[in-house]
This record gives sequence, C-alpha cells and structure tokens, in this order.
Amino acid sequence: MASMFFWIMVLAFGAGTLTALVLGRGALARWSVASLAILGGGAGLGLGAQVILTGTAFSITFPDLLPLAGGLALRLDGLGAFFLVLIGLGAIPSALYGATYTAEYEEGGASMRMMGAMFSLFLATMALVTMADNVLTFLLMWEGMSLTSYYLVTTESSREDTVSAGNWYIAMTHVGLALLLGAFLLLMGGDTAGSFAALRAQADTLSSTVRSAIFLLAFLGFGSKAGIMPLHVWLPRAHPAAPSHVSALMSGVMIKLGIYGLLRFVLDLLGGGPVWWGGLILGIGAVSALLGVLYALMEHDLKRLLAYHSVENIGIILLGIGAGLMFQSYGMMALAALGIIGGLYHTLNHATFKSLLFLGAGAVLHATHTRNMEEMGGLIKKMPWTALFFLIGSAAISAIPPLNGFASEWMVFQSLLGGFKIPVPEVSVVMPIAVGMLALTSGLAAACFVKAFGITFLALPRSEEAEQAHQVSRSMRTGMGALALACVAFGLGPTLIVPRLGQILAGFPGFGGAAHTTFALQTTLVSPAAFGQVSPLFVGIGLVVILALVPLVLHVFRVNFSLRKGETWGCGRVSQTARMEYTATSFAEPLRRVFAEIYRPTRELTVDTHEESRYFIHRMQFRSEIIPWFEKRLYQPLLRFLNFVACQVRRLQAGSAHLYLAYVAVVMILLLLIARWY
Amino acid sequence: MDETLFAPLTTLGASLVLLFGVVLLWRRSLNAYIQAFKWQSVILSGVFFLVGYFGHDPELYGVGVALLGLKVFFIPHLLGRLRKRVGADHEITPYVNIATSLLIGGMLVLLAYVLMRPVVTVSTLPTRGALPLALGLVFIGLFVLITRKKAITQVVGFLVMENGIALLAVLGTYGIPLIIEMGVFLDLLMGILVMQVFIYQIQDTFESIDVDRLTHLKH
Amino acid sequence: MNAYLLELAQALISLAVAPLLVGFIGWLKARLQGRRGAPPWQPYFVLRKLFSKEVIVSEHASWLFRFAPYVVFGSGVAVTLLIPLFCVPLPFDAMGDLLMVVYLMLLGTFFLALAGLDPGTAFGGMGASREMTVAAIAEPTIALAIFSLALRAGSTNLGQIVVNTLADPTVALNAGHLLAFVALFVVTLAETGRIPIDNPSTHLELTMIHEAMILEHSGRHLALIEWASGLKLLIFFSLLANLFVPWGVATTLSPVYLLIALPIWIGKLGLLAVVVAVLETRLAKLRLFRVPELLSMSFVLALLAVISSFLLR
Amino acid sequence: MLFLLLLLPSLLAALLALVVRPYRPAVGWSNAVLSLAAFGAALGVAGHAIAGEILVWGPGDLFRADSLSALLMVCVSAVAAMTLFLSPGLGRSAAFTDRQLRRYHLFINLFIFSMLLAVSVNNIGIMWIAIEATTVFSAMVIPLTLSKASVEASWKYILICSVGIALAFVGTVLGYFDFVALSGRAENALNWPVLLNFAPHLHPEVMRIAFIFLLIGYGTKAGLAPMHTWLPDAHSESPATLSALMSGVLLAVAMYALLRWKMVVDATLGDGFTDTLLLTLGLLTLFIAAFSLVRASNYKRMLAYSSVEHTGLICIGLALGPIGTFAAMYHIVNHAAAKSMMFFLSGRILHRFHSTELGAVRGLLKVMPATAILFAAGMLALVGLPPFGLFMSEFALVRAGFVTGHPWLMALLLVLLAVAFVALLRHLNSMLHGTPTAEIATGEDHRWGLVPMLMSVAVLLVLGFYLPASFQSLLDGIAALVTH
Repeated sequence: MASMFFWIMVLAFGAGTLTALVLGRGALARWSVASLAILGGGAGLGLGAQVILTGTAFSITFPDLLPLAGGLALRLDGLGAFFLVLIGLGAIPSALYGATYTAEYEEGGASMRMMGAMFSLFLATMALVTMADNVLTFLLMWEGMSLTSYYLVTTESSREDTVSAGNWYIAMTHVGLALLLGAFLLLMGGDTAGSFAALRAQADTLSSTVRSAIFLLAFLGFGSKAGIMPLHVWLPRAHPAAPSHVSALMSGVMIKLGIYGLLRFVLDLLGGGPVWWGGLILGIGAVSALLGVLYALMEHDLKRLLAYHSVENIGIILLGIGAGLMFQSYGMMALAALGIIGGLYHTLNHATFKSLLFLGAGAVLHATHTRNMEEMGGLIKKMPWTALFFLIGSAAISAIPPLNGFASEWMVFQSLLGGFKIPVPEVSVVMPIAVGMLALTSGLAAACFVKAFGITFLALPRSEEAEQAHQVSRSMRTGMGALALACVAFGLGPTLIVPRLGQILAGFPGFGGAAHTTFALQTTLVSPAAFGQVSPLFVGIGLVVILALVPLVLHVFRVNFSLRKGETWGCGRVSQTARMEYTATSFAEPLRRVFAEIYRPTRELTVDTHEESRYFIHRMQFRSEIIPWFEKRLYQPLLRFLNFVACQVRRLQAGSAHLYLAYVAVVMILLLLIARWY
Repeated sequence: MDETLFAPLTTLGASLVLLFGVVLLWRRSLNAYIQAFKWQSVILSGVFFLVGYFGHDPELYGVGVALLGLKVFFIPHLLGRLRKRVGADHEITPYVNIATSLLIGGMLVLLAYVLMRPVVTVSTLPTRGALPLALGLVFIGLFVLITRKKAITQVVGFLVMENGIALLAVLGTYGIPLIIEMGVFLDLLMGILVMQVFIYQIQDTFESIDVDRLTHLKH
Repeated sequence: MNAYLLELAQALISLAVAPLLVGFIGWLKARLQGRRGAPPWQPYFVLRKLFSKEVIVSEHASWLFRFAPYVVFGSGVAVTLLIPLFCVPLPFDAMGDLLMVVYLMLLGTFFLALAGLDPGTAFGGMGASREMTVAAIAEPTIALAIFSLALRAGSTNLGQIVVNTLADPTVALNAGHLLAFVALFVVTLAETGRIPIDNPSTHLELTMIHEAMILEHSGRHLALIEWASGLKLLIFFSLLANLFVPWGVATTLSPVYLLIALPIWIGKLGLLAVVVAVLETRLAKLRLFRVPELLSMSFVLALLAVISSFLLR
Repeated sequence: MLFLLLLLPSLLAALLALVVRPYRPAVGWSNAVLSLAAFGAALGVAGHAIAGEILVWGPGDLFRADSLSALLMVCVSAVAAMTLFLSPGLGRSAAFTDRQLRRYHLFINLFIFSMLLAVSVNNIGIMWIAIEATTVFSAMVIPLTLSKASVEASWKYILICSVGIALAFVGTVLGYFDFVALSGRAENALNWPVLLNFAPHLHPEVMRIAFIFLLIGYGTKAGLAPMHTWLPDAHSESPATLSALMSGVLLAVAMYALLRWKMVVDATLGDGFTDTLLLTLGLLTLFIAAFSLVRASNYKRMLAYSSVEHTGLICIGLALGPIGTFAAMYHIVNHAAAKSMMFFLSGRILHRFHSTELGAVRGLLKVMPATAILFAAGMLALVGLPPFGLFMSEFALVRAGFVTGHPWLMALLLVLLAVAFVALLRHLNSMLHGTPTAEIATGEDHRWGLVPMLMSVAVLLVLGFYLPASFQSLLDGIAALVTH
C-alpha cells in the first residue's frame, strides 16, 4: 500500500514534469500538470497519513543512484510523514488554483514549460526531502527544492526586481546549504556513507563542543530557509516575485521544511541537547515573531506583508519548539511534548492559512494587476468569495477563535507558561518574556490583518484597476475554498489531530508515553496537569448558536428590521470619494509612532516656496522610508566589505606582465625559504 | 688533464657564465645583451665539454655541439636580426636602475647559495661547488625578465634562465638523459621562434616593443 | 443540568445589568460634576429607541458591515459564558480559558474595526486604526496580567483561578498581584473607551477612537454595538473583581450561596463603577499619541507581574 | 599499440593541415574524425586500467598508462574531439582566412598531441617537455585574428608560462640530481615508477626545494594563484575552442604533472609538507578567484576565473589524502565537461553579440534560447548545484576535508565558494535576462553545433546521479595510487 502511494507520487510528479516540457502552453498543459500534481500530492498525503496512522516507517533504497555516499536512500518515519502530509495539503489546492491562475503568464511571455516542469519538480523534491535517509540524498533533494523554487520565483524574469529577488533568494539559500553541509559533515565524522542511522549512533560519541557546533550550523542553515531573523531577507523579496500559487507553496510548505530539518537534527540525529539550544531557538523565535509582524505592519505591498507574516509565524513555531527543547533538557517530557506538538500544529495551521492568504493575494493580483494595497479597495463586492476566504485566513492568522491559528497558539502559550516549573530561575525567567512577546505579536497581527483585509477589500476602490476587478475562475476559488475549510476544520478539531502528533513524537527518545498520555482523544485540549483547557469545538458551536439566536430573539421582540441604503454620512460633505479613505500607510501610522524606536524611519521634507516670498509655499514633498535595521547594519556592511575585498583583489590583476612575473618570483623565493628551514 | 683541475675549472666556467649574466644587469644596449648571451653560451658549452671530458661521458660532447649551434650561432643571429628589424637599441628606463639591479643581483646569488646548501652537501661530485652559481643565474635571468621593458630583453632574460638551468643540470648530474636534453633544445627552439613571431606582432600592433605598454587587459 | 441553567442565567443577568452599569457611571459622573444627569436606566431607553429605528447603511458598505454588530454582540455574550461572575466553577469554564476569552474579545474588535473601514469614511478608518493600535497592546496586557494570577493559582481557566485562590488565599497577596491589577485596570479603561484614553460621551472629536469607528452604524446595529460595549465593561469589571478579590463568589450551586453571591458581585461592580466615575471626573483625556505610552506602561507592568510570578513561586 | 593509436591521429592531423594548402574544410573534417580514433584509443587504455592492468610500451618503457593517465587521456581526447568538431573551418563561414585556418588546425592538433603525450609518457622529463610544448603550440593559436588584445594576451601567456615551466624544470633537474647523487646516473631514473620506488631513499631537504620549484612551475601552468595571472587574459582572447581545451583539460594536465611529482615527494618526505603547501595555495587561489569573480566585467574572463577557482579546488582535493584525490579527479572530469561546454557556448554568444563584455550581453534567453539554457545549465553546474556532477564532486571534496580533519579550512572553502556562487549567478542572470539591443538578431544558427554541448550536459547529469562502476573503479585506482 505504502509503496503504491510512493510510486504514484513519484510517477505523477515525474509525469507532470514531462507533460509540462512536452505540451508547453495551453489549457491542456496547465490542467494536466495541475491534475498530475494533485494526484501526486494526494498520493503523498496518503503515504504520509498511512505512515502516521500505522506507525510503521516506509523505506526504499536505490543503491545504484548516488553511489558516492550510500545510494539514494529514502525512509519515511512519523516526523517526515507529517511534513509529507503538509506538502500534500499544500500541493492540492495550489495546483488546482494554479491550473487557471497561470493562464495569465502565458500571455506574459514567461516560459510555461519551465514553470510547469519546475512546479512538478519542486513538489517532488520537497516530498523527497522529507524522506531522505542519508546525507547526500538529503542535500541533493534540499538543493533541488531550492533550485526549482528559485526558478519558480524568477518566472517573470523580464522584470528587474524579480531577477534581483531571485539573486537574494538563491544566495541566502546557498549560504544555508553551505552551513548544512558543514553540520552534516561534522556529524559524519570519519564516516563517508552518512546514513542517518549511522549519524544517530555517531552523535553520542561526539564531544559537546562539536555537537553544539553542529547544532548552530544546522539551526542557521535551516533557519535561513525557514526565514528566521535576521536570515529572512529573501522572504519579503522572493515571495512577492513568485507566482502566487508558488508563493503559497513556498510560504506554506517549503519554509516549514526548515523546521523539519531542525527537528530532524535536534530531536532525532543529535537526540536533544543542553538547555541553551532550546533557549537560542526560543529567543530567535521570539525576535522573529515580533519583528516579523512589526515590519509586516509597515508594508503596503500585499504579498510582502504576507511574507513578513511568514517570518512571524516561523517565530511562533520556533517558540513552541524552543520551549519544548528546553523542557526536554530538564526531562519534563510532558511539557516538552506540548511545546513541540504546539509548534508542529502551528506549522500545519500556518500552512493552511498562509497558503490561503497567498492564494487570495494572488486572486487580487490577478484581478487588479497590482500588489500595492493603496490602489485596492472595494473588492469585497467584485470578488465576494475571494473576500470571504481571505477574511477567514486573516482571522485564522490573527489567532481568532474558533479558527485554527488560535488552537496552536494556545498550545504554544500553554507550553511557555509551563516554564515556571523549570527549577532554575535564571532560565525560567526567559519564558514569561517570551509569553509577553508572543502576546504582543498576536495583538499586532490582528491589527495588521484588519489593515490588510480592510484596505484591500473594503470601502471604495482606490484605483481604476480595482474598480474593474473581476471574479476569479472557479478552480482558483475552489483551491481557496478548500484551504478555508481546512482552517475551520483544524480550528474546531485540534483534538483529532493533536494525538496523532503525539504519536509522531512518541517515536523519539524520552518522549514515549509522555507524548501519548498528554493528549488523549477528547473534546477539549488539555495542557499537562490540566493547567489549562479549552474546547474550540464547543466555543465554535456556541458562537454559531449565539449568532443564530440573536436575530431570532430580536425578531421575537419585534425589533425594527427595515434597512435603507443611504449615502455615507460624512459630517455634511457632499460626496464620498476614494481619496477620503484611510490608506494602508495612515492606518499603520499610530503603530509606527509607537514603535518608532525600532523602525527608525528616515524623514525627508522638501519645501518649495514661491520666489516672491518664503511664506508662500509652492509645493511640499515628504518622504519617509523604513529601512530595516538588519539590512542597514548587517547586510549592507557585509556587501560593502565583500565589494571592498573584491576591489582589492582586482588590483592584483593590474595588467603588467612584469608585475605578474614578480608575483611568481616573490612566491617562489618565499616558499623556497620556507622549504629550506622547514 | 689532471682530475684535480676538474673542480676549479668547472667553478671558473660557472663563474664566467654567471658573470655574463651580470653583464645583463649592467649594460643598457640590446646588442650588448645579445652578445653577452652569446658569449655566455660559448662558456656554457665549454663547461659541457669539460664535464664530458672529466665525467667520461661522450654524449655531453654532442650536447655541447648542439648547444653551440643553437645558442651561440642560431639564436643570437635571430635576435640580432630581430633587433634590427624592430629598430630597438637601448633599454631606456628599466623598472630598477643599474646600481640597484647589480646590488639585487648580488643578493640573489647569495640567496642561491643559502638555498642550495642542502643540495650541495648531499652531493659528492667535484662539480657541486658551482651549483649555487647556476641557481643564481636562474634568479638573475628571472630578475631581468621582471625589470626590463623591451620584449627582446625579456627573451634574453629567459634564455639566460635556460642557461642557468642547463648549467645546473650539467654540473649537478653530468647532464640529464640525452633524449630529454634534445627535447629541451627542441622546445627552446620552438619557443624562441614563437616569441620572435610575437615580437613582430607586438611591433606591428603597438608600434613599439616596450612590454610595459601591454597593460590593456586587466582585472 | 442546573449548572447549565445557571450558566444561562448568568449570561442573561449580565445582559440585563450591563446597560445599567454604563448608565450608573454616567449618572454618577454627572453628579460628581454637579450636574443632574440622565438617570442610571437611561441606556435602556436608548437601546429601545435604537431597536425600533430603521437601519441606514452606507451604499458603499458590504455585508460585513451588517454582519459585524452581531459578531461583536455574540462574542460579548460568549465571553460572559466563559468568565466567573458570581458562581464558580461552571461547566463552560472548561470550554475556554483566559486565552479564549482574550481572543474572543479580539474577535469582536476585529470585526468592529473592519466594519469601521467598510463604508470608506475617513472617520471610520481613523477609528479602526486607533482601535486596533490600542487593542494590539491592550489584549496582550490582559493576557499577561491574568497569566500572573493563573501561574500562582495553577490554572489558566478563569473559574479555576477563582476556586484555587479561594482555597488558598495567600496566593492572592503579593506584589505581582498589585502590578497585575494596575495593568488590568488601565487596560479596562482603554478597552472600554474610558477617560483618559477615550471619551465615551463625545462624538466628532479628532481624538476619539471607539465612537469614530461606529459612526456609521445606526438602528439595531448601533444598539447591539452599544449593548456589547456595555457588556464589555461588565466583563472587565467582573474580571477585576473576581480574579483579584474572589471572596463572595459562590463555589456551590446551593440557592442560598447564590443569593448571597449575586448582590456581592453587583456590589463589586458598583464599587468599580464608582472608582471609574471618580477617575473620569478627576482626569483629563490624554493626548492621543500619549495613549500608547500609557498602554506600554501597563504592558510592562503586566510583564513584570508575570515575571515575578515565575520567580517568586 | 594503443598508445600509437592515441598519439598518431593528432600528429597526422597536424601533418594534414601542414601539407594541404590552401586550407580546405575537408581537412577540418578529417581531423575531427581522426580525433575520434584517439578518443577510442583512450577508452581502450581506460578499459585496461579499469581491469587493473598498467599498459607499458615503447623503447625504454617510454609510454605507460595507469588509471591516472587513463583518466586524463579520456578527458583530453574527449574534449579534443569536441573541440575539433566545433572548430572554425568546418563550415563555410568566411570569418577566417585560409591562412589563419591552416595555422589554427596545425597548431591545435600539435597542442592536443602534446597534451596527450604529457599524460601518456612514463618519463617525467619528457612529460615536462610535452607540457612546455603545449605552451608554445597553444600560444600560436591565441592570436588567430591579430589585435592588440590578442597579441598582448599571447605574449603574457608565453612569457609567464615559459618562465614557470622553466622553473618546473629546475625542480625536475633537482629531483634527478638527488637520484644521481645517491645511485649514479641512470637513463631511466626519470621513469616515474623507478623514481617512485627509489623515492624513500631520496634526501628530504633536496626534495623539498625541488618540490617548491615544481609547484611554482606546474602551478603557473595550472593557474594556481598568484601565478594564474596569464589565465584570464589568455582565455578571454583565445578562440573559444582553444579556451575550451585550455580551461577544460590543459589545467588538468598541469595538475596531473604536479600530482605525479607530489606522489614522489610524499614518498620521500612522508609528512604533510606537500599537503600543507597545496592547501595553502589552493585556498589562496580560491580566495583570489572568488573575489575576482565578484567584479568581473567580461564573461570569458569570468569563465577563466571560474577555472582558476576550480583549479584551487582540485589543488585542495589533492592535499586531502586518497579520498581527496578521488574527489579531485572526479572534479577534473566534471569540470572538463562543464567548462569546455561553457567556452564553446561563449564562442556562440560572442559571435552573436560581438562583445565579450558582460554589460553588452542582455536578454540571452530571448536572443538565443537554446544556447542560453545550455549556458545556464553549465553555469549552474559550475557553481556546484545539483543535479550536475560538480555538486557530487564538491561534496566529495568537502567531505574529504572533514574526514581528514580540516573542518576550519573547509569552512573557509565553503565561504569562498559561496562568494563565487553569488558572483557567478548574478552575472549569469544579468546575461540571461533584460532587453537585448535592437540590432541583435534573434534565433539560433548552426543548431547542430549544440549537439556536443547536449552531450556534455548529459554527461554532467549522469555524473550527478550516478557513478558508473567502471568510472568509479578508475577513480579508486587513482586513489589507491596515492595510498602508500
């Protein structure tokens, strides 16, 4: 059964690649790529679900391929299966959506062959990353995934900014790969085959310094893919540039594989570590969450905004995982399980609502041809379904119950609160600070999504394009609808899913029973030792009941139900135009003032006065820009330094043959002297 | 002749060879360079004969004759014709002036002595004393290549380096195997011919054979 | 079964009391300012009037504008079902803990702010923007402040906090509690739109927050929103009263206890109403951009409260 | 006999080019076909080497082919065959005069001959002669069309390489000297196996000095920094086909010579002397190449710097013991396939855009889609991305570094590789995208000329997933050579 799923998945993705290459453009090509991707995604989903449900790993090895280091070895255990399910869940709606969404690119002159083939390969490599069972297989699939997604990002390669975004992306991802290579090779020690089983055995024999070095390399390497601060710089560049169904997959699924890798290393290969590992993850998670949302607030490019929210949510996931790892190092397995399961569940939830939001943003982009929120507005009337779905996504990401964002954030909160049980006060004090940052983050996220939804979909259209927006195709709506449904389902039914996550975790050393017993199947989510419990399902039912009852009761009491359409009341203004509306920038202005210390916006005011008198102003111009500190303090100096070195090195090649010969002579004499007294 | 004369004679020969190398540092006229090389090669072939005689290796006579033909007659002739055709006379402004050049030349020979010490000590040959001089000559040839601007001077510098190596080979090993020696000559011949072609081309395209003008390709 | 009925009764009583609470503060304020003022039951008249009027909706607004008042009201009702009023622990207590409560309130704010943006007026946008700014800092403060209690009481479920505190009163007496109380009180003022953060009795001032946002609502929609905001006031007062001073809350379902607990609860609410009324007469409204500073301060206080709970345990 | 079959075709081809005047396309074609014979012979030799046989042939054991030689023979003859099929003068293009074509075909075949000779002779003195000859012959091809730049490049090339190679001869003489000093004169002393067997008795202090000269000498030819300076000039000004040969295999041949000597010197010294030197120079090379790439402004020079980078990598690999040598040899093969293809493609690009400036090439994907895709694939291969072979060999190389206990050096190496990666991809993207100037015609011509490139890509792809058993045993054979 499992191997049937596996082969269907692999062959479907393979066939998708070939189909795209052969058919090229046209509806047939798009639909066949999409349906094969759906088939493959479904098979992946089936495979993952089967492994999770039966608890038996699926493995398959091709020793002839990659003979350099152990062959192409694949093994899907619970952890990998969870992420494979994630891939399936992301792939199906995205592919469905993409079937018609990509039609527009055909006219744009982008290579449909490339796009279809890379899309299929992207899914395939992601799926195989979760299955990789030795170092080389992992690295190959990992880099394959990066490369294919890079090509998807640069689909609209005729645009200058797309190319530059692609450059950032591939550079960051390559740096990540280098770090991972280091981590893996350190872990391999003298072993050359690098099977994960051997690495597990090897890990215990390493010194704690080496283990920590491996952890740091892996954390930074996977973190660059996941988008932790300050390695996230590629996200707000690449996500907007990519076609939206790809952004959905990248943000919803691909960056999660960074989380997968981190867990694979820390939980599985290294088998846990000192408390500061978890602490570091927690700290970086908290910073990513808060700064992610803060920068998102200041964006008025819809997709960039969503990209920054991915940084935020990765931060939240890492808060859970970090806390879990800290508990693990103190042997508090129930709390550890809670934290990690919370992180995993948020991973799943983020995959649904962020994919949904990106697909929604894509629909808006499709309809208005702009990503600038300042040119949108009023779309709720033009595209009601998209608006509804986007609203559900916005509420879910703002952790509003009974949607899924709430359920997982609740678990993360609960695990952080459990921190007071840590015996060392110096360590446990980290937790409440993290709680505070997480609380602030979710408050700000809500503000941000009021802005995102309100400015985009509500009020009057702010531009001609927005006025002419149109409903998107049925396949796009279906894709979004499926994800919206998932947001609701995962929000109401965490108690069905969380025990499965516990099962996954139970496979790792130390968790065992703790993970199982903490989350038995019931209607309420209960944190360990009943520190807190909620039942999103009942609250959801309750809300529906109340919402139904209120009008009913009002009817009973014979309330006036007449309704009249009138002009907007505006203090006696004559007419209402779009220019009077609040803009995205003005919406965020109060928060920008509050957090001015962090944003440090540049201000530039130019006043042109009339020639006759300086009291008469001809024109005023105000520019204010927020350059994130990490770009100013980290990346710009780094790039400047590299450029400086490059300029110095360039001077070596000055053009004079005499100089060149002098190099030869000098090096020769130097080495001769060294050799003479070696 | 007496075997005991072998060592002093070879040292004398090597010194003379080196001396003609030093002439390159001292003179400015291209003609003088070519002449110095010519006479250096004469002495060098003498050293070959000497080693052939004392080392009882008749092969070396043959090599000596070939060397005479190639380096004393053919190449100087070629270079002389080249010099006339391109109309270059003097090395006007070397990168390092004459006095400093001589000083550096001396230091290079000293350096060669320092570096060759382990080599000299392991050898039992009577000729071993002159080995550092040969390496010194290689260094001096390299120095000429680095500091002199005319293409022809550079060729001469290269040839002097070659002579240094030949000297090293004959003194250190009583001559490398004949087949290799012949191959080296063949390479040298072809190399010089190719260099000659290029010098004409430099003259044609740059209207000068000052190599310091060849700095368009950089970075 | 009784417990569920009691739960329902609590909610209904809250709904009934909420307008009175608003009216009482208004009346007391007027008195303190030397005016006669409207009677405390004035809000009931207002609600009846609004319910009988027709609704006028802007032609630019969408379905969301009409849907939002119900969500706001519904979330308020849902919260009253989850928090301890005068009897603990009731069955719904296990359905939602303090996070659920905080985020349910966020649900109302979320929709209210969206409805503010919907008609496209500058006022609505302004109000929504400010409301969300306040909420973004206030909501986490609520969570943190109650966390500090939860940690000492050993549960995040509010009813359980009350039960545990009653069982072991020593946990309620420490510095962290005071910090948390101050923080939650400031947030109460902010969330319910009271001076010095907002002025509930004014319209069309450039510094207003809540009132600007609901400017477009009318008729039954406005009635629901007004009722919900009264309910919110009641919720916050109940939280302040029952979490920090849990004495008087019935812990068994016997009618005697309940009959004692109900007046005590209403008395506590009244006391807080007096405090708020006094404050509103004594303080001037803050400049709008000073508001976040106040909120940040309360956030920091709440954070300190949590930290001290962590360390002093 | 195989040796004759290997070496004679190129000599014959040169002869053909010499005697047939004026030049006729038939000459080019027959030369190309002849090169296939050499390739076949190389494969035959490799077959013997895989079977564990060491072929020795000729008077005084003049020729000898172990796995190392066989690998290089296959690389050289394969790239040579591709080069000859893509050489100018096979079609009816009027870009070159008959004289130029005749000269080209004469010298490029001699060049190929001398490279093949270098890797097939037993005597490392003759190997030196052959490598010296490569300089002379290839220098004659560089200024195919006379221009200031090409003359300048060829002068620098011949000058610097001649000097370098002369220094290598000093090293060779010193090695021979030490042999002679210990055991008297012997005609076959420079035969590699003889020297290797005798190496443990040689004097360490002499061999150290000798190795420095050899390192500088062959390093100059291989493009090790800071002796690499001739390389960007020569590669950017040569005809694309010559650049392909020089970059793809000539550098490897020089590394081959260095490796031969390294084995001898290691047998004498036994310690990490050569490894330390190679690591240091390798990293220096990598550093200079990576940062030179950042500001490169000319795509052929860019490719040349990339060759320098890969030379550095190979050099580092050689210093990392048997598994490092394994990786380095694997890398040589991959690099030969990728880099030769890139230079061929650069020739096509130059032909269309009439400029080697990076700034002049825009919108390559629109102008020449097939070329652009192949160029992109080659570049991705060169920067070490999967699914191409260089990913595997670089992985093997870094793994060797970790296994032999150099994690810090490998960290530095990875950083430098990342710099090179970013630089190359930025340049690649600037070439592929953007809007070409209006006068540039679009569409591909000489489509058949892309066939060899497709074959290169296929080789790279196969090597990216799969290591054929025969190839692996060849590499293992080489690794066994360096294991004492």
